[in-house]
Amino acid sequence: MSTQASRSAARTMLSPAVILLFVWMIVPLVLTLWFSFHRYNLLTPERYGFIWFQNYANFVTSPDFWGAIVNTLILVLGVLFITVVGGILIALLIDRPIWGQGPVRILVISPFFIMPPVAALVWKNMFFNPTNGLFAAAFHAIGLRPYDFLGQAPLASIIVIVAWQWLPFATLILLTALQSLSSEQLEAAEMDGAPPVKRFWYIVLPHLSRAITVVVLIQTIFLLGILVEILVTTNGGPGTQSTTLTFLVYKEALLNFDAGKAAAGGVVAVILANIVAIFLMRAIGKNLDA
Amino acid sequence: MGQITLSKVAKRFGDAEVIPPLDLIIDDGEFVVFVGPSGCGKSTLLRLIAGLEDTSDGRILIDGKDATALGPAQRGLAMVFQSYALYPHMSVRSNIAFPLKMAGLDKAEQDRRVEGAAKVLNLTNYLDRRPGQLSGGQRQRVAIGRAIVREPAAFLFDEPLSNLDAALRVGMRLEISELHERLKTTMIYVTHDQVEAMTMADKIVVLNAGRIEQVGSPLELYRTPRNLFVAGFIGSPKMSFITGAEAQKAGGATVGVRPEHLRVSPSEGPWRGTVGVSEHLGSDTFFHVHDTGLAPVITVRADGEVALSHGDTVHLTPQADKIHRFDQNGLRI
Amino acid sequence: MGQITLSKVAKRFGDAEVIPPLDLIIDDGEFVVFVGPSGCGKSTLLRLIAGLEDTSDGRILIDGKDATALGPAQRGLAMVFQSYALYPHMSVRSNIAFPLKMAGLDKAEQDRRVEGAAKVLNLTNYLDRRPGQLSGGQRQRVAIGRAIVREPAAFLFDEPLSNLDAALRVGMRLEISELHERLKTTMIYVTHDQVEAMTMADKIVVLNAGRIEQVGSPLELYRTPRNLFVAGFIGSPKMSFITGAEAQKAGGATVGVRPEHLRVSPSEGPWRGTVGVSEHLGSDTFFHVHDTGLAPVITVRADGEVALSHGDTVHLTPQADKIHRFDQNGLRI
Amino acid sequence: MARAVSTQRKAFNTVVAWGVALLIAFPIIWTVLTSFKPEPQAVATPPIWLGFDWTTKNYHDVVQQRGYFSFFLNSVIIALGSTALGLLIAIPAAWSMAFVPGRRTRDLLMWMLSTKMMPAVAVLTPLYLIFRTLGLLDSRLGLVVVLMLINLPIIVWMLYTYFKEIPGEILEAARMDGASLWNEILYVLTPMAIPGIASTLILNIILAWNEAFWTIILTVTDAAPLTKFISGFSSPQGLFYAKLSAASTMAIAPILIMGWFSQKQLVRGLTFGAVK
Amino acid sequence: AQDTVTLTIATVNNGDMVRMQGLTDDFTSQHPDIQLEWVTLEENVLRQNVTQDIATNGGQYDVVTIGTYEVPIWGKQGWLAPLDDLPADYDVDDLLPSIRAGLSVDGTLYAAPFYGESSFVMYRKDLAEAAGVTIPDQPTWDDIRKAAEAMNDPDNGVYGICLRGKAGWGENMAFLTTMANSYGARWFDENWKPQFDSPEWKAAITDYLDLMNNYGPPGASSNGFNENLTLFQQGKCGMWIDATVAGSFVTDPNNSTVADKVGFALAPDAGHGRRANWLWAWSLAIPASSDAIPQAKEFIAWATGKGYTELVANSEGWANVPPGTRTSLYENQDYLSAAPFAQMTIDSINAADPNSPTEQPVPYTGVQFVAIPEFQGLGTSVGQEFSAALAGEKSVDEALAAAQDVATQTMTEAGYITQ
Ligand SMILES: Nc1ncnc2c1ncn2[C@@H]1O[C@H](COP(=O)(O)OP(=O)(O)OP(=O)(O)O)[C@@H](O)[C@H]1O
Ligand SMILES: Nc1ncnc2c1ncn2[C@@H]1O[C@H](COP(=O)(O)OP(=O)(O)OP(=O)(O)O)[C@@H](O)[C@H]1O
Ligand SMILES: [Mg+2]
Ligand SMILES: [Mg+2]
Repeated sequence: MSTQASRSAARTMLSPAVILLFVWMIVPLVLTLWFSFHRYNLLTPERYGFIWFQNYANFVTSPDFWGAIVNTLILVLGVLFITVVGGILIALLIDRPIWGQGPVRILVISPFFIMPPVAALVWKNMFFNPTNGLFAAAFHAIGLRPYDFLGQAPLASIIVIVAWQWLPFATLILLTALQSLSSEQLEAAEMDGAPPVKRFWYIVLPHLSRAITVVVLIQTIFLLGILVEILVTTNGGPGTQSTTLTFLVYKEALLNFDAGKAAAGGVVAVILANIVAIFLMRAIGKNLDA
Repeated sequence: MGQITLSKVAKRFGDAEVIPPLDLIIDDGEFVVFVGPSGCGKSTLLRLIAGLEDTSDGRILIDGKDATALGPAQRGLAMVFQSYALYPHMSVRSNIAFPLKMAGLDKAEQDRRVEGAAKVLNLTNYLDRRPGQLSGGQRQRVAIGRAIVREPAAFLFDEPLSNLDAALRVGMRLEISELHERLKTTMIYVTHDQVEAMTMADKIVVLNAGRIEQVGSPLELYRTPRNLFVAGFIGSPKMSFITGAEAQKAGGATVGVRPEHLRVSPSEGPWRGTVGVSEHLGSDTFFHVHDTGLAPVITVRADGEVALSHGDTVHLTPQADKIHRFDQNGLRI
Repeated sequence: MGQITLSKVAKRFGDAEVIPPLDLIIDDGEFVVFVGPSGCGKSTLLRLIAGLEDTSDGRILIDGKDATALGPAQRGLAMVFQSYALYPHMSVRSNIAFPLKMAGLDKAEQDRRVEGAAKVLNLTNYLDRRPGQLSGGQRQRVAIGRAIVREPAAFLFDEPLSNLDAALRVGMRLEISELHERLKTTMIYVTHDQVEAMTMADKIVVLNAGRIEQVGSPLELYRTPRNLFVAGFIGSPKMSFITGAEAQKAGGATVGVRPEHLRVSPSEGPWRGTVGVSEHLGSDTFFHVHDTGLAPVITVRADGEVALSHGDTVHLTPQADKIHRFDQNGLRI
Repeated sequence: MARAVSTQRKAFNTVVAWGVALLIAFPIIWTVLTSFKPEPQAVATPPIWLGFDWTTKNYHDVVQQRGYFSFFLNSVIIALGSTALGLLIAIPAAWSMAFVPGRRTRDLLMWMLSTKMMPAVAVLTPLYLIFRTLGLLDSRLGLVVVLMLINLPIIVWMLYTYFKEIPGEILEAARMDGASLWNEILYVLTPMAIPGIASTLILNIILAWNEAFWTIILTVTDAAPLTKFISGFSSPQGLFYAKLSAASTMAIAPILIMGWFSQKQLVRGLTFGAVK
Repeated sequence: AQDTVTLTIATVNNGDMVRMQGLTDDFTSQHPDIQLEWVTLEENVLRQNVTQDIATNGGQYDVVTIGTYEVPIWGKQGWLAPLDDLPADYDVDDLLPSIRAGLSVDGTLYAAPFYGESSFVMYRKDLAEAAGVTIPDQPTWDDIRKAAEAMNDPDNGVYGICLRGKAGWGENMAFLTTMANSYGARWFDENWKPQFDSPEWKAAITDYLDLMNNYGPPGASSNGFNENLTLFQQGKCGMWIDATVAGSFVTDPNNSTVADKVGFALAPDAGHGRRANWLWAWSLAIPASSDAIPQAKEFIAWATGKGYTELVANSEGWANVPPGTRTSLYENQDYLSAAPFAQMTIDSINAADPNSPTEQPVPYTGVQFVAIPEFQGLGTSVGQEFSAALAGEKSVDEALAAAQDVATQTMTEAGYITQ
């Protein structure tokens, strides 16, 4: 379908999206770069001035920086792990013939519709809260001392909340992928003498690899930006145990109102995000083309 | 060994009886083709034998032992699927070796058998490719390879050629026949294409709506079809059926004549009509004759050199000894 | 009217020259079939004519007027796609009426033409169905209906039957031929199936790797193939090729004999071999003869009644006047 | 050709699946239950499952304190507006990428996606300044544009993968039939892609409805959606579980109900090319 | 008649502010040309939104609710409209002097206090009695410790003491700074050198952790004002040291299960001349960028005037009037008798001195905060360290050392410390 006419039509039709996204990307980016070289604290505008890489140096050498990177990675990988593994298991489960497939599916995807602040508030207050939360009640019921989830295992708790929100997404994508697996392939493996576990390992899992990459790619993009959940539940603490890179930037931007340092942090975050992205896109590119 | 006996085997999906109780014996080493129109239950029957579906009734014996309750892997059969069902993420080598790996054979033995099968099937140069990088015919061969290495008691094929193009189909058909000649293993082959059935089978089982219409060798079916269904199904182009007075005269409610048993002449013969489309194959020519008053269209095979054009009037003479007569119930007289 | 002239038409995709410059004239009312192996550029050529691809070089004239720069809609051609390309969300009626709607015809005229086409194609009862509710053959007819209503200068068909099963394919092939008889409109038909080409075409264009190997009527190609490629491509089963001393004797570097031009006998004849697979079609039997020392396999057509089995020794006699001789370059002598 | 499964197996699977499903949805169910409890019972230990004094007082209180309708209306307008605008821009773009692919198509797609990787907080101040200059602060239009841009890459990708599954031959047929580009998209592509477009639409509404950074930062009152509504409830003084639950329920109910009703459509197109 | 003007008012989502929204008919009936639009947000979100807007001159708000921390900083920046020409019947001189001082820059008032607060001890009289301890009106930290130990009964869901643990300059650091003040510690010396390496800080934090680890509720590291309030209202705390406004909540029978069992005492001391109480006022101010300054002033005069106090008293009862802003309120017998905590509140407020929060000299103003722009971030970072110590992730020494580091880095970057 490539005549001159259709190609130029395509260019015309593509351009609004490309131009808009380009502007959306480049204008804030340039401004951010500009600010990142300036001392620019909203609260002390009189001290505005050009300071070369000072903001970057301050941001990167801050004692929380490396911890934040590690926390970011743990958060992203933790959520990915739970959602992918959980998603596969749930997809396998609801792919089978059961009564009430519709309602079950509705229940399973429900968390996807919940706005992040609500999810975080509900989990924090009604589940994790060590005195009034349901988990505390459950611990009580079996005679244990309540566990202070957000205090003792802040990052893990946040991972649980975020994973809960993203589990439906992973499940749905994996489920559609699972349903696209030809039953003949499974039957062939059965004829070939593969028992269920081996069929899963040798046939189903490889078939899902593409869907898994898609889940990983999309979720990573969203997960790198997780902020509200941290803000509502732990505020990055205790200490800096649940401080991620995004949260660190947030602290500069909305606690210190240091627009310059926040910009520098943002640029650092973008660079790191893009390293992750290139990594991912290499992988997914391979998988998407196949 | 690979003698398979079906005794009163039936299959129901919910309330729908797809296969009414049916008996069939497949001898060791035979090439049996199940043929019939789409939806008649061929695949279902094959899958019952494979163990991929549970029988609703009856018993399946393999080499005399009751296999009705065995799982697909325990029956010692191998199956080649219509879609090939290759594992797309494995190399050809791993695909073929997969059943051996599952059986726990050691690596050296696996390699030996894979190499052997690859040689037989001309796949040696493709062992390291993925199925996605192969042509249709090559994929088909890989699927067969995967079946061969298991050295099964019988091979089951479910329309293995229907995804290939015409030329390849002919080639692969030959290859499978040759394979059968070489291995002498029982093969059960499902197709809806009567040409495939005729050319490949030792024994054809014609199915219609789950019932067996006739079992026999290709030539038996060709020469003495038991009823109208088989008569119409076997032979290409189709037999033409004549009803009415002319049929009564010949001694049946319906009379069938195959295109190759009609002589065409511009001037003489009992039946008269006009030529419609003519198909020149070089070797032969098929004329479609209309307006005979006997049947909507009568197909005639003539020599490749006969030249008649659209609208010409022709006369047809059936070979008297090659006429098939059927009674009101469609049964052969 | 529908005379189409290609003059020095070429197509490159990037650096790959898929169609080297090529000349071709298609006369008004002709049924032209492009045939050739997969990937040889048949579809590309058809799409160049349709205007769905730009030519890299050369000019396309339709009824003498230069159409090279016209868009697909302006050329007055109609196309039937391999996948039918029906609009799944529209009823059959809307599908057929779509080109008329695009042309801005009034509702009454649209209905009149749709009804007409539906009558011709036996679709009247299905006009309110969606394509998804139709069988393969019916869908194919809708696609043709959509083409007919436009009253185009020529029809373009791209492998329109390859998604149908064997029996239907034969039926639809006849319908298209009958349609051509009735409409007498130019038709260009792409297929890789030489049987279709032979049975339908007034004129066959054999393509190979983008080049035209030969143009001619089916019987011309059957009787006097210009080179080895055409000889091997036309005719089913394939011609057998013999090289070496025996070929020299017959007067060529390679000699080809069609299966139907060999006589088989258990005892006498110049060529000797053993029977491999034999295919019984009832009407005919094809033997694959091995070990002749002349060619890997020689295919022979015999009467349906001849009975020879695997391993039998046979003698073959070619009909001397039906032998095809080719020189070292593969050209007909 | 799915194999028939024995009834016992099916029963077992059903029980397990329902168990898991209820577990996953439990936080939502619990929130809704809690919203009907009187405050003291909301924090009672051990928790009261159903035998509490059902009341709608919390809803009355919440609405009285904060209002609801204008937040709801803004959420609707912003979600629908950004989705409509996004589709309007994304459909042609996805058409181009799917049917007239170039060598760089995939790179382009990945680039689009990468624009989502900039942490929002980092561009907060620049964007705030831009919005101030353009007078878009606290305006629905501003939010519609921002959310549209945020989600555009996802929309384009979803539509692209969906369009790619539509055989190009059908569009070519339309072209042969004399359809202009506009007619081709209007009469053929769009109706055929309805499932994909519906799915994209739903996903985008969900994402826009739930976006909780820009909607809070860039609005004050006129354009404030439900995310802003909920951010006033995160910790009022005293016992607040029941009121928080009521407010939460009110914030999520519309989208949850929409999601349930359009579940099939959402699921149908939500593949991002994960299935080949 | 002139066009109607719409005032956009940003408020915190606490009870008094919400109540005010319910009473605005009174204002709008007096001012038919002014419409009010409310933005009610959680404290942190409010602060972020408002600061972002004011600092970038966004002009979204006409009246903002800010605290004693922001007013001096923003007033100095010129971001706030001075409240110098308030009507005579407003009676500026009636404002409590320490509060007024905290809201003025160089003698000019930049915000009007809506309510003021200090902090004090709330305790369960019934539990104390049952445990056989008494809490004096002017307790020492030692008294508190003993009482906590006596009342602690975790098996029955009662914890000896609830204190803030959630990280944040306005959360745990508000409390910890006052506690440190009472131990004689300070944030910075006169040269802005951080003082977390001092023995006073160590003593304060050690005692804090000791109290919380032994007698505090589980998960205290995420408890802030609201969490503790909930706990106390449910009867799960023996004592709670927090804002004086909480007095009216814990004694409100509608929400509190222990309303009639609460006793009050001044914040504790450790013999260093300062009690551990803070000074805070949620106040209404007008951003300089507002385009409706005169109308905003009218609103502020209404909302923080004497009339409003009476309005609330008439409609909701005296116990619910906003406390801590006016001398006259504490001379009103109706109020004093309706609010058992009133005297303790005014005493606490009067005991706080923003200019001299601790016994050693300091270069800053602010009792529980340091009134410099960098404090929000710094206070939160330090708060996180102590929160981590409370959660058991760090030892006292580690937390203090980390606090010292981050404070030194911040102050150096900001140019307070010059090498
Ligand atoms: N799992 C099933 N549940 C219900 N009905 C089924 C099932 N599988 C097959 N059938 C029905 O059984 C009948 C036979 O199906 P089967 O697939 O065996 O036909 P077939 O002869 O293989 O046809 P084809 O040539 O099209 O492959 C059909 O009517 C089909 O609809
Ligand atoms: N858009 C394209 N870009 C690059 N190469 C192409 C393109 N379309 C076709 N080709 C190449 O051009 C050659 C001819 O393709 P074409 O589709 O015309 O073959 P065909 O004869 O129709 O084959 P088939 O019988 O399989 O349909 C092939 O080698 C193909 O790979
Ligand atoms: Mg079948
Ligand atoms: Mg083609």
